[in-house]
Amino acid sequence: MGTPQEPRLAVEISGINLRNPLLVSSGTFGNGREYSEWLDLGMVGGIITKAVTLLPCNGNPPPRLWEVPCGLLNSIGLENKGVEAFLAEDLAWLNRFDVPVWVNVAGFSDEEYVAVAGMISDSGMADAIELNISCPNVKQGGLHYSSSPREAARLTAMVQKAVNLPLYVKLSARTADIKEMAVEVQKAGADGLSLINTFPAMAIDVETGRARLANVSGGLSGPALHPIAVLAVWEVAQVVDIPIIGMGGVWSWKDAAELMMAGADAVAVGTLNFVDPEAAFRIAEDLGSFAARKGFESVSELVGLTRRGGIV
Amino acid sequence: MGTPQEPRLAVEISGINLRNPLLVSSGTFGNGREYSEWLDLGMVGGIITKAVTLLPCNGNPPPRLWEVPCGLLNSIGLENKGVEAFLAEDLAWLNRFDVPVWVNVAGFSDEEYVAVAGMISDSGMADAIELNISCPNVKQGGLHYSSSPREAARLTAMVQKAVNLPLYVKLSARTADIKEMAVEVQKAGADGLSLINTFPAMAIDVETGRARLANVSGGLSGPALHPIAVLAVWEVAQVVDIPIIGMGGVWSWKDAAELMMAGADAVAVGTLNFVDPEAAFRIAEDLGSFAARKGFESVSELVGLTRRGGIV
Amino acid sequence: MNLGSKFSAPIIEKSVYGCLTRVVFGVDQAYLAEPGQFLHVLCGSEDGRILRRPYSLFDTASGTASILVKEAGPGSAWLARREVGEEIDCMGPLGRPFSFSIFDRPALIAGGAGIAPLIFLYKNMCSEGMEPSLFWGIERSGDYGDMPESILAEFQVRIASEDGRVGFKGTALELFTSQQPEDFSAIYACGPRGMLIELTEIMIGDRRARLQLSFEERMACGVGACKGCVVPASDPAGSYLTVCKDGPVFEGKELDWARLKSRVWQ
Amino acid sequence: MNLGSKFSAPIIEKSVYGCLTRVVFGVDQAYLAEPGQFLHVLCGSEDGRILRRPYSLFDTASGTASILVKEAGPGSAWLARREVGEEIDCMGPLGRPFSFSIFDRPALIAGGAGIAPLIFLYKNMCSEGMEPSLFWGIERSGDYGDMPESILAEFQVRIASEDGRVGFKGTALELFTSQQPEDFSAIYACGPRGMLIELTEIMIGDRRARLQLSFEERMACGVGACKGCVVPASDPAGSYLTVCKDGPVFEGKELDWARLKSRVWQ
Ligand SMILES: Cc1cc2nc3c(=O)[nH]c(=O)nc-3n(C[C@H](O)[C@H](O)[C@H](O)COP(=O)(O)OP(=O)(O)OC[C@H]3O[C@@H](n4cnc5c(N)ncnc54)[C@H](O)[C@@H]3O)c2cc1C
Ligand SMILES: Cc1cc2nc3c(=O)[nH]c(=O)nc-3n(C[C@H](O)[C@H](O)[C@H](O)COP(=O)(O)OP(=O)(O)OC[C@H]3O[C@@H](n4cnc5c(N)ncnc54)[C@H](O)[C@@H]3O)c2cc1C
Ligand SMILES: Cc1cc2nc3c(=O)[nH]c(=O)nc-3n(C[C@H](O)[C@H](O)[C@H](O)COP(=O)(O)O)c2cc1C
Ligand SMILES: Cc1cc2nc3c(=O)[nH]c(=O)nc-3n(C[C@H](O)[C@H](O)[C@H](O)COP(=O)(O)O)c2cc1C
Ligand code: FES
Ligand code: FES
Repeated sequence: MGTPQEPRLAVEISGINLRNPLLVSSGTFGNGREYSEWLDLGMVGGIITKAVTLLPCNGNPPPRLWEVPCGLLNSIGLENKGVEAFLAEDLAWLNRFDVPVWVNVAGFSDEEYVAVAGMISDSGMADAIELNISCPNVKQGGLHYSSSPREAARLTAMVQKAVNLPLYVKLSARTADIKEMAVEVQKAGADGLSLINTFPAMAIDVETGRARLANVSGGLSGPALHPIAVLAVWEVAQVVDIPIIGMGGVWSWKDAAELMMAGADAVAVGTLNFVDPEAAFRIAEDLGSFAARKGFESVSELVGLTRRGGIV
Repeated sequence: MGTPQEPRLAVEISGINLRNPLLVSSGTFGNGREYSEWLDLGMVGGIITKAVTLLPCNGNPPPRLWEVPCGLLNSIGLENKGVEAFLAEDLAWLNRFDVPVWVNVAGFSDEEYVAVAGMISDSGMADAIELNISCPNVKQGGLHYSSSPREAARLTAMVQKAVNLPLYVKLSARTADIKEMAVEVQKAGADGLSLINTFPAMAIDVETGRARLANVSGGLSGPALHPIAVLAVWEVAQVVDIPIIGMGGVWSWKDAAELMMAGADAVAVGTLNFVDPEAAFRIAEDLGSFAARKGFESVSELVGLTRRGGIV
Repeated sequence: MNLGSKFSAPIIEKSVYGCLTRVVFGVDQAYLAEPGQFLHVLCGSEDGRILRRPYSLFDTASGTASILVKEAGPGSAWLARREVGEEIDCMGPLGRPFSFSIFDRPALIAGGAGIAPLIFLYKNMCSEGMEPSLFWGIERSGDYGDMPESILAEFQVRIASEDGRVGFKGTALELFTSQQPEDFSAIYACGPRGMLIELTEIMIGDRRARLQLSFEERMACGVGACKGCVVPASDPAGSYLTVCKDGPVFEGKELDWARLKSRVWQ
Repeated sequence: MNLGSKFSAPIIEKSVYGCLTRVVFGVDQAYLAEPGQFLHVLCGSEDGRILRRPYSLFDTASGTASILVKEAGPGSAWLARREVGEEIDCMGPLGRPFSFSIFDRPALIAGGAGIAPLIFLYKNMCSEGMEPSLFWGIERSGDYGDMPESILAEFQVRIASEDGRVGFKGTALELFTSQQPEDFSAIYACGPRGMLIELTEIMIGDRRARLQLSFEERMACGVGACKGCVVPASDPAGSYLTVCKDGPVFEGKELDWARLKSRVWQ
């Protein structure tokens, strides 16, 4: 899929061809539909859909958003219509577009993850699965797995057996050692990693003394998270040999280039989509110009450049 | 120590009387000397000195600083003149001022931590010790302890035996479960907790492809960290009953009030000192006005207010 | 309903009415928007704000679109202080507008800055030959500069002020209920959440169906993608509707008023 | 040396010399500063910058203090665009200044924007009855507006331009070495790090003792508290000196030039 917009920008990860390395991250682009009025979905490198669960899920009560310095707290809490409706309405619709789709899968138990991932895989309509084991907004499921490499690996192995699509596991930087986590998840059969999810955080309205979010805590995204994401990618890229999709606070082509130089094979734009629906495409273009200016034949040459000593 | 500037602002933690709950955090106020030209040191609630190690330490090569959106990365790397010179030159000097002093202790091995903490305690010149087990800028010592509750607890217990001062342990939010960490450290004998240290992070200069810091990674501080700090305090305050000094991105009295409402007994100003040396004092004054406006007799009434349902 | 777009528009006119600043953007001649829709505006940031800010459209006319900005915080303060000539990054028009039938006898009830979409609606209704009644409640007479006077001159409007110095002494709702509310076959309202909730308490049962209320919630995307700006739907499963896409205008019966009341708005 | 303070000062004058903007602050009559010291300025932030920015003092005279700002990024761009009348939050004067003895025969070597502290120094030397020689290297003749001309008119200065269109064709250092450098008993320099390093390579052995160099490093506190802005000291233990407090002016022999050369400056 994905005819390259410029040969220099084309990348391939897990056998999937992207016209450019700029994806849109889960939960920040709806399921594509909301943004299809704003840009040609075929112009982004890939779409990672919003978390889908076995049953419809109402999500957390509002308020669900709070803006913090250079960041956003959200506690959406996996609101989605359940895997059946997702397949019939959203994924089928997305398939009209010439763009690779990662489906972000969440659950409240092992069995749910396995069931949903299996259904996605069987549908034949997705290019890859992204296992969301790091959502900070649900009591069970989310951070439970991502706080223990053993649990994360166990779930990865179970899901891997149920699918025949590339399986990406999405990690959180809220962990003692993200390297260990990544290594265990790779050993358990992950085909790729998504780094990083929002970071658990909180804000209080001092006038009332109450939490800003009805759910009390939420996930921090946006530029505030970016330097944490760069380090996560840098650390993990040294210990795994599966592809990494880097994300966290990408606000310009420089941020995307940083993640790639740190070791990401592709990059996902998240919160910025809310400000500029065309951001992923625009950043891809800018990244192409940068690569051209530096004399790179392919943006892939940026991947891991820092480890190789930088631009010489 | 510490005659209150306004009765409403006075707080007591671990038997130490602070004239206001606004301390200055370790590494962001030198050892007081650099700022003594800028404000009367007796005006801050307390001073936490820069990390001191057994032997003099040159720290990391420059560049050591990089500014990121709403934050600062630093990789100072424990530059200090060693405990002997610290005691003779800095701590003795600091003792002239009527202000409580926490001495931040770091080390590269168990023995070093114990030795330094013991010397500080024996000197009779400090009010408390802050055990820095979460410095992101040294290979050994720092994050090694803070990534494992067991290791953190073991070190805490060893140091506790060597000192007869209140022992605060400073934690990082880079851990799978900061609650577990806090509980273990309390069990091991900690008298208080400091939350949170800088968060490991990284930035790359995309023009050269090289890390912005010579040490490659550094610690993120500043407003970007604040919502992460609020959650850390909130989570920990629910599982321990020792005092908490909250810190991370305090930029105004509102940020300080947030940390206290989340459960911090006192608050430390860090990176902001670099921008405004009088910040801690100014924020204390503003916090006093806020408490007065809300009809609180003591700022202590803010502590844990969110848990108690907010302002009713 | 019009599809939104992202565009950069110059400010071509600015006027201040007390706490409200009318900002007029120069837009494409073909620009169309309906009352109740909003613009999602990127406000400059000196303090690390990153999100856009939603503003109801106040009017659109050949090549212009305007909003009324009330300073509520740093984003709106920034916007209110822009000068004529500056280019502003906008997305819109967004959201579901008010809908009306020319056979209705409509009451339009505005609280404070909630006047913006209702004047727009009022004008559209008038140009369809309808005779809407507009009730506007303000806090103190001086708060909106000479806007009350100029609106009074132009429209069929009744003003209520809490200090009683212009029009009726009381709130917009008190004024409305003093006016045989049952005479109106459709009611349109925009204002503080408390006012909207009170209104639904007056309009119970079937009468809720006649209500169209414009809601506010903190937004991120403004286009229905993030599910951040939700309000509780009246369906028994406890689901939510987005203010930005399913709203901002809702019919009274679409929402779960009991849950809405318990929402802690800060 | 003067103790710094934190103050808010109005801009009372502004002038532009090509890429440099001279910003003159109104300060206390008693305000004293020495050449080589700097002001640590809080620049407004639209992009989440939080730290101050250091600027060498260009001159101080009864009730004024001025700096020369070169746009290098968002902070300096913000500062250069302030208008007369705006209040700016400053800390300073900070840092160790140049020191000189009236018995010396000094050469002052400036690269580009490094001219600021050296003109200040030059004037102070002149008022002590000394006759310093000032060498200023610029890239292209037009880069600094009419500053070269006005300086030439006022001071004993030799200009080198890389395009050769004003003065000597070449760099400040080439110009300096063409002028019997051994005649000078003290050398003061400020400019790009490469220039300073080259200078120490010319001035080897004892002659390094005659060098006073003004350094730049990224700063946070500006007062020696954070240890962020260090340069390697020449002591064998491998320790560091802070640019903000131990410097920004260092004697050639205080620093470890081998380690300095390997520093990756971005
Ligand atoms: C559909 C819609 C239409 C709106 N139309 C108008 C309008 O025509 N004129 C006008 O002046 N304002 C309007 N608002 C409110 C406006 O968006 C907020 O006042 C603005 O976002 C505040 O941003 P700030 O940065 O100035 O303040 P902030 O510091 O972000 O917030 C200040 C206060 O404003 C309130 N607020 C912030 N964001 C929102 C939001 N999205 N919705 C409701 N309240 C909020 C909160 O109570 C907060 O405490 C509308 C909001 C919505 C959702
Ligand atoms: C002691 C001292 C004196 C200085 N005097 C002057 C002066 O008189 N006039 C003047 O125009 N500039 C001077 N500078 C440099 C000035 O501080 C930087 O250009 C400014 O901080 C850049 O900030 P920014 O936000 O515009 O750009 P940023 O985006 O922060 O940086 C842009 C570029 O400027 C450089 N830079 C940033 N900060 C520093 C720093 N602290 N030191 C050196 N280089 C830096 C880097 O190469 C960076 O890539 C001085 C610096 C120091 C340390
Ligand atoms: C409103 C919102 C909803 C999100 N929903 C999901 C989700 O459903 N599944 C998931 O894995 N990540 C989700 N994320 C995390 C993002 O995909 C991304 O990992 C994170 O926001 C960091 O990137 P950013 O800083 O560019 O936004 C969400 C983020 C936001 C802001
Ligand atoms: C330059 C710098 C040096 C620091 N040095 C130390 C240190 O020596 N020991 C320590 O425990 N924390 C150190 N810290 C961490 C701070 O004490 C504080 O925990 C952290 O910066 C978060 O607070 P802030 O966001 O208000 O700065 C340092 C922080 C900075 C920015
Ligand atoms: S603001 Fe994103 S769904 Fe409404
Ligand atoms: S900038 Fe802090 S020590 Fe120099």
